[in-house]
Amino acid sequence: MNAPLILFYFFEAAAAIAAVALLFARSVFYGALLVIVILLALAGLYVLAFAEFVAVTQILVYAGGILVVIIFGIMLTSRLSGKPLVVEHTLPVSGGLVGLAFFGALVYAIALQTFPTSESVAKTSTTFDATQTVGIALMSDYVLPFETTGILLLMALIGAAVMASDNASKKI
Amino acid sequence: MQSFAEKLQSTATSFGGFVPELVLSAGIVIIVVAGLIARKQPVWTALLCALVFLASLLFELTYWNAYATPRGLFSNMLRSDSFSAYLRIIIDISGLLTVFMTTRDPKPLRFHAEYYALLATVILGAHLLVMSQSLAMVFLSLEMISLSSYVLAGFSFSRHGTEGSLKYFLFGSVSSAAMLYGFSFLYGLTGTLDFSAPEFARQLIEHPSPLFFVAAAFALAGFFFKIAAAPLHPWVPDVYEAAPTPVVAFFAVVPKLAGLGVLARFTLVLQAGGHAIFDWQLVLCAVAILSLTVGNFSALWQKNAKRLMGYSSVAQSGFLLVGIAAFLPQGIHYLLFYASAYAVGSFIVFLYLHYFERLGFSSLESFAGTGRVWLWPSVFLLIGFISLTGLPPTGGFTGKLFIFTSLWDAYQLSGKSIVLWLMIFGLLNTVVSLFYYLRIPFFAFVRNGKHVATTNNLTFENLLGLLLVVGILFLFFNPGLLMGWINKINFAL
Amino acid sequence: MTPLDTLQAHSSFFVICLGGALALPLLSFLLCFYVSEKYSWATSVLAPFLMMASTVCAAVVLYQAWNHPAFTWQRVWFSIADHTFTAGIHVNNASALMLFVVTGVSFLVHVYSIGYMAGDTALRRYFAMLGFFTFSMLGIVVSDNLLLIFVFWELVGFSSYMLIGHWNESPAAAEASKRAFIINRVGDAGFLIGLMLVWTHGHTFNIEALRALPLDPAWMTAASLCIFCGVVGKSAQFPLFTWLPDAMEGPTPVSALIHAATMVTAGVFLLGRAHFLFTPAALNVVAITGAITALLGAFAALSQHDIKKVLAYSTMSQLGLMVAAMGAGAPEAALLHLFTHAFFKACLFLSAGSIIHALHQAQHQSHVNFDVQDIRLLGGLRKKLPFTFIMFVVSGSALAGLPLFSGFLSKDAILAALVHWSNTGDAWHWVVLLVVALVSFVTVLYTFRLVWTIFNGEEKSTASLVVSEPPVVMRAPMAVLALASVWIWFSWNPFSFSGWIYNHIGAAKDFHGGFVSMASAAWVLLALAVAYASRGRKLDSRLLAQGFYVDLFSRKAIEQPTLQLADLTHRADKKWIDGFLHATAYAQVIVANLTGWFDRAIVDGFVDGAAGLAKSIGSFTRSFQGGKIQLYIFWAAFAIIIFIIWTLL
Amino acid sequence: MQPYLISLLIFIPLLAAFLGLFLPATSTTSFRTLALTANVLQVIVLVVMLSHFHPGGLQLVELKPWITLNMGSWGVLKASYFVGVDGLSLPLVALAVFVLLVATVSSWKITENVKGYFILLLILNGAIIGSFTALDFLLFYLFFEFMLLPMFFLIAIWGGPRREYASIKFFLYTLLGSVLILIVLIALYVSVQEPSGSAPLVHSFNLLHMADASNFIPHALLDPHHISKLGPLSFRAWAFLLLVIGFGIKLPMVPLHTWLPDAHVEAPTPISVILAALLLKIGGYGLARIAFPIFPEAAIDLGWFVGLLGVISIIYGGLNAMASKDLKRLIAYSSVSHMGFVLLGLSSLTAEGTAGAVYQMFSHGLISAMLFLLAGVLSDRTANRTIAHYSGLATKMPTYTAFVLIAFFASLGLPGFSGFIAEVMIFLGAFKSSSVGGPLHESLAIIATSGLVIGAAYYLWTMQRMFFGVFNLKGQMSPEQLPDLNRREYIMLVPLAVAVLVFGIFPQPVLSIIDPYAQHFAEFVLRSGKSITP
Amino acid sequence: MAPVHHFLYLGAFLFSTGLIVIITKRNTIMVLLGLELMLNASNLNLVAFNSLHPGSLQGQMFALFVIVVAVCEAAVGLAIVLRVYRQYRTSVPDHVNELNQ
Repeated sequence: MNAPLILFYFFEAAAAIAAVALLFARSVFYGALLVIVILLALAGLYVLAFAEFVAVTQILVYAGGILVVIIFGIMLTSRLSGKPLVVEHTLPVSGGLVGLAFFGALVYAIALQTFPTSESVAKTSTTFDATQTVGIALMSDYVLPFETTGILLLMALIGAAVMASDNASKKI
Repeated sequence: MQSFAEKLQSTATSFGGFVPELVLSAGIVIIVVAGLIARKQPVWTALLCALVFLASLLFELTYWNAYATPRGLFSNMLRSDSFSAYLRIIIDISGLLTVFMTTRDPKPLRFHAEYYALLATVILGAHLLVMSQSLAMVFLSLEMISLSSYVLAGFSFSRHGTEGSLKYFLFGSVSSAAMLYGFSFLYGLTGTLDFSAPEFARQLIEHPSPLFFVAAAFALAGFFFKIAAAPLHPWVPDVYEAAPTPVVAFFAVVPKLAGLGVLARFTLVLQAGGHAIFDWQLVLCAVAILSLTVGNFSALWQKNAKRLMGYSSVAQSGFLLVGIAAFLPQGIHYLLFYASAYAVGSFIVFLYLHYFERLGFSSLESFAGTGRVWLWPSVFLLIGFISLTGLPPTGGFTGKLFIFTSLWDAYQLSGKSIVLWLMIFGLLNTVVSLFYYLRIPFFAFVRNGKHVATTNNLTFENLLGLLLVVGILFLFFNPGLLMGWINKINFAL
Repeated sequence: MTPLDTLQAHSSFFVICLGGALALPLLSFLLCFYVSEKYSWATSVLAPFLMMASTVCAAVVLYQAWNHPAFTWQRVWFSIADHTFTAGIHVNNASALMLFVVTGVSFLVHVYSIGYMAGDTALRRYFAMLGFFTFSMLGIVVSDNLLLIFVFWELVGFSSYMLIGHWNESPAAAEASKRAFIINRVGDAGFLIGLMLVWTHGHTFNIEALRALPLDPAWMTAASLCIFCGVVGKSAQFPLFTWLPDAMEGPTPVSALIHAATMVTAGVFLLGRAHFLFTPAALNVVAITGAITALLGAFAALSQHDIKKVLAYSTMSQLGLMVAAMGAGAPEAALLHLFTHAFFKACLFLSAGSIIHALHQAQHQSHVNFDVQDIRLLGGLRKKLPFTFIMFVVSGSALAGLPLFSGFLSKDAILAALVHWSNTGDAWHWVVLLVVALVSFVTVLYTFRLVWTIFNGEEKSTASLVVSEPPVVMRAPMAVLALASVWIWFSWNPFSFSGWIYNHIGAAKDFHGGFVSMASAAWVLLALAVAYASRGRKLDSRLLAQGFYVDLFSRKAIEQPTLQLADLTHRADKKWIDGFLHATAYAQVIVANLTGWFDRAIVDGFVDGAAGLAKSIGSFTRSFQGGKIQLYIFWAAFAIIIFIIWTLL
Repeated sequence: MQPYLISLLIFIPLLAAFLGLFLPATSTTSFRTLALTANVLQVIVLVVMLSHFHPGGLQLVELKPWITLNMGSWGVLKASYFVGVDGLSLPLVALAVFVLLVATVSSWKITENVKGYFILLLILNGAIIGSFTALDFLLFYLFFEFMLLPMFFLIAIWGGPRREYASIKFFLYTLLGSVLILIVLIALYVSVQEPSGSAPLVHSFNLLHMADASNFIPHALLDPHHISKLGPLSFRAWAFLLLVIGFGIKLPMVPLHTWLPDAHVEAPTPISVILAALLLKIGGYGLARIAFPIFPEAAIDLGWFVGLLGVISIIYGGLNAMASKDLKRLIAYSSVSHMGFVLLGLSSLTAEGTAGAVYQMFSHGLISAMLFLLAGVLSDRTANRTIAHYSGLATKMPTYTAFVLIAFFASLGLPGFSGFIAEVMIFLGAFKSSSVGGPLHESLAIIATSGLVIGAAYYLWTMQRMFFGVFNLKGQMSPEQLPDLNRREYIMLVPLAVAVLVFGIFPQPVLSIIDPYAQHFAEFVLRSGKSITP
Repeated sequence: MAPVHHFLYLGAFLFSTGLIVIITKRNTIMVLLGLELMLNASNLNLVAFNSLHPGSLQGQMFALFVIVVAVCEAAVGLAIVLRVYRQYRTSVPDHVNELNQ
């Protein structure tokens, strides 16, 4: 068993354990932290899957951006109670059963499956300069999604601003 | 592998077939900027937005002949063809109508620039969605529609609006996450994101597997969410009830048609000319039957006009799915016809629901006696409902006749009993649907109410309504004109 | 022979008279309705006058048609495909004679009605319907095809409905008229089936054409029995006779008309007309039915207390005799009895009417009220109403079949025919003969009883009344009819029935009647003696008084169940068929709720039942109302996973 | 002029309705005049039409292209404006014009929202004439559906106390029926091609083409030469059954009839008249025009079933009428009973039966119009139609009673009235059916005769209860409320009574129009039905 | 490198966990977290599959876009949650339930 493989299982185990913990977490704050753990573990896995650029984006944008925003949201929505927010569960049995059913069905389907590979895996090397390729792709093949994402971001921010605007709070 | 320069070159040429979308994109930015300048003049932003849609529409029409030969844009991310062009035209017109309806609201519209920009974004997303043939673009444009819609749904800024927004958001993002998950597997199974690519279909046919089915089912779930088909419909009534009426009218047409366009393409790939191992026809028929049942039967007992229209929208998705489920070339043409008739009928209804809502009528009972006072609006509303039901002499009937024709053809070809059941069931559902569609006219004309009002029939609204009504009647009496146009559409991958 | 030829064979005068005889009653019907309310008295002049003209025409027709080839005339009524439905006239000896009798009796009844109905508020309707009644009957008499006969057959029913119910303010009259029509309709339905059979197998309704067709006995039996159903209804045969006694609720002249010339005789006439259709098997049924009817009628007449009901049952009994004679294959005898009966029965009714009229007038003057038709209350009227008494005795003698009266002749003919029949056929034919003999015996008994009770003895309720004979317009018709009740008009020889009528109304068989005549005369005299001997006895049998409970039976066993059935279907309509609709409406609610499961959260408690039912009950009602977004998602996910698992498996 | 006669007949009322939109709502008389003018014009056109018509096949045909859609490989979809009259439709068109005129006169009583009322009435008028003349299935269906909404609102707005329930019930039932018809319509035109046979394939809605077995596309599901089965029956038999149910609802046929009593009881008088006299006929017309000729072999196979339903309708309707406590309801059930005769006559597949059925539709149109007008006379005066609340009306309203008497006796099939001719021919046809290869057993005709007795029973019983006996009223009515017929009512009733009588005594003029059709119908269905049997 | 299946199992696990979290947690922010889990499951798949096709970058690029979309969703979602909180004073989704009353 080589080092990448050990790392791989480490990250997998970390993500899985954190996810299980999230299921039983009763505090939103802990939940957020657990999600950060998962995201970081996934970033590690991305590196192992030769997607360094994605991994970096994952850490910067997700762990750095989204989660901060979420924690900010937690603060805002729990400011009244002052004490740590305790989350109740609704539909625990049925929700769990459905989730398990999904998991079972997916595992069953995945296990039966072999995936096509376009070229031999061995040919790839860790020195493959993903970042540059990504940059070129974004400017050529993926210019449309790239621009679309731009508009999407713009409108999402504007929309978020509209939704969150304070003077809109009327009680009807 | 192409060189970078060649890629840039092909990208540049792609912009040629992309003018309406460019106009829309530019329009979004301009509206946002204009909103910053003209904070207090909602009319100007509305006019600007209308101009953008009109420009987009005009460009679509001018390029109509160019769309006749399909071609891929942006490295086959998009596909420019007359099928999508037709849907884009309906979408643009719907956008125009929505802008108009919004301006009729007497209450000052807060965040008007943002509102119109969001409308334009949804229109742009819908444009992109109907053209997409890459899973990535599908996801992005779908998100573009969704995210803007979540905000639009909350634009009444009331508690209810917020609630609708939240429900829409939660339900929508979960469905799109599921869809994305399905996409990821599809990518893994076929090695490509371009679902029109030959290897995509080849992998489907040569290596069918349970995982493939699961993945496709997840992907379809996202589409079904977008067109409000059962079982991914529960958000619909809440959102329809909570959102401002122009927005609801918009939701009832634009995202639905956009989703329908991509669904038609996607399921055609899945079906793979009948070579697929899974019977997607069965799936579509089952979903159609379920949507019809759920939509129609739940609508029967609604008390709120908009909520009722929400369920009706679910049922209409069932009818639209019928057009796809036939899996016949002319089925797509018929579908487009029905979609057009649906769009017109739906806008007539919402135009006047909005009209009456402004007068203070929103629950069904409150409509009592309105037909006596507001005769023309009520009559137009009635005609809209008749068209949605699918009775002559409206385009709705012709559309229904057409899609069920293709279904019967499909049955003759395949002999699958589910197709026959869908046909019988769908037509019988017409009876059920009439029951609730007629409830508002029933209250309006039959019940007595105490309304004292002088009415002005010569409003622009009524002229527009008249235009739409004439249109829907024209679709019945001379369907050849539109159908001749639709028939020129070549729908293939 | 083409229709044109037959036309030429008869003079145009004949045709005009025939047309007049037929059309004048119809004209009377139309004109009477046109007379304005103010001049309604004019109808009582107009109608009898038109009837008289009609009678004269009929007399001419009779004179000219007698012993000539039958007059026929046909027009296409309507046609369908290659079949034509014709309307035509066929006048032979029998129908010409019948024509005369009907118009004549009708004329006399008209005249009588002038007096009897004077002062009635609906005089116009009365005379109009009398005219129409006569016209319908004439239609039956002269029609040349079964369909047309059926048409007039029904019209006779209609006019009798109108006339029996003339005094429709009286509930009993309304009831009686309704029952008469409906019971007739039962028979008519059978008649119609017969028509269908005839049409399907013969493709024509024309009687002469049918006569010429080669016919299959099986369907002929069926067809003739079905047609006989019509006769049973119209001629008040067992078991459809109950309407006849009830029909006495109508004005007495109408009863006279119904019993003498129209309506009930129509059946017998039809039997004679379509006699060739009847196979021996069918004839047996006819004979037995006739005998039963005759017996029932005669015995029922014995214990009636109402003058008119006695007469009604007696008519029924006489009709039974005619039908039995028909069944015995002697249509001539039956027809002869039909004619004789027409006169004496009309006379009897008019006489009864005269009594009723006179007593009513008297009652009116002295303000006393009792049922003038109840013979138990009458007695000793001979002195007060001598003319009526004579009339009654004459016509009663004819009814009883005393020698020298017409009734004796015709009854003789029937007996002779039956004797002949029972000699030639099966053994049981004797039974019919015996029954008929018994009937003629009983006839004497009840006739004697009637006359005796009314006219002899002490006056009872009438003692204090000042009774006067009816006016001359009423007496004259009675006199004419009484005159027509003696033998001389029918046969020169008072003891031989084979006179001019008998020998020419059909292919008469000459029976050796001498012995039968003697025996019959003796039998009748014996009966008279018995009647005198038992004159004081009363026969109080509820069975007989109620007409053998046939009426009760039909009410209990047919009418009530039908009404109950109607009620049942009506409730079924509301409950089951409509209920089904409502059930589907409920089903819609259920389906809506089921689909509501999807949207709402009914199952909140259900799914989490394991976690704690108690906890979720509280949220149950609330969850009913509105959507919880997580439940939405749950259900969508649930639907998808179920679908996926179902497909994967 | 001649080629446009039918169009004139259809479009005069529609045009009038359009004009009516622009008249001020306050002027009551202007709408009456408008409607009456339209009706009178229609009568004139009808007279011209009758003078141009010669007994025989299809005449006064107008055939204009309407929809032609080239659907590429699938073929061409073609619907046309195709109208014409023959022996089946002409009597019904004439009846419609006549009854609509009477109904318009009878509408004088309407005072509320006159504008809406007359416009709807005129639309209904055009749609009814259109349904009776259309020879293109799509066109027929258009008119068929077009009658629905005006009728619905006419009942629902101007009706009696339970009008909402009744109108919705009427609507749901009829719509259900029309959906069933729509299913067959779709299946049919997909399976039928125009006889030219050249490419491209032309899918036609032409009813005449559909009735020709050789026009079916080979191996289509409804192709008579390759009968495909679905369950126990062939597709064609299913289609036939769907049509029978669809039109049977309209007819109405037991057990699909329960909308009728409610609709009648609640509808205003003129609407009841139109409903009974005309709308029901469209059911029978549809069967004769569409169901039987297009699926002849199914008609032979399943004719016994249709006939049986007819007999059940006759008896069941009669029994229900007997138990009805409301005069209008009684008349409504009697309609059920009488329309059962139409089913019996049509399914006999004989010339007599068919002619009788058409004649029955014609005559029942007149008689039921009269009956409902008479019931309307009472409702107008006292708004009370409960039979038990009246007695002895004959003394108070003698003229009215006379008309009721005529109508009742006409309805119960007394000779001399038009109903008799129809019923006799139906009986003859039904009885004869089996002997010429038709589907009905003799026993059906025999059982059906009991309908005659039942009919007499309920009418005469009603007569006895309401009109005879001592004059007496119950239920808060005063004798002053009950004057005898007024002039307007008289004017409406007399022509109907005369017509019923005239067509009862001289049926030949109408029968000579019907006759060629009836012969052709019976012969055609039997022959082509037998030739199709695999 | 580990077999691609192991990535997928983890992805499936994350997806199911996310779904359970979304359904069961009575807090809107927790629901958002569950949503992020589901999106990440897809990303993991995309990246893993991309490793099977080293010549192309489709999966990775898609994953990048997904991350951006996730940002947008989070932003809009949080804005909505804030608004809900302001108007309803709760972050329990079940309590936001006034429609169809």
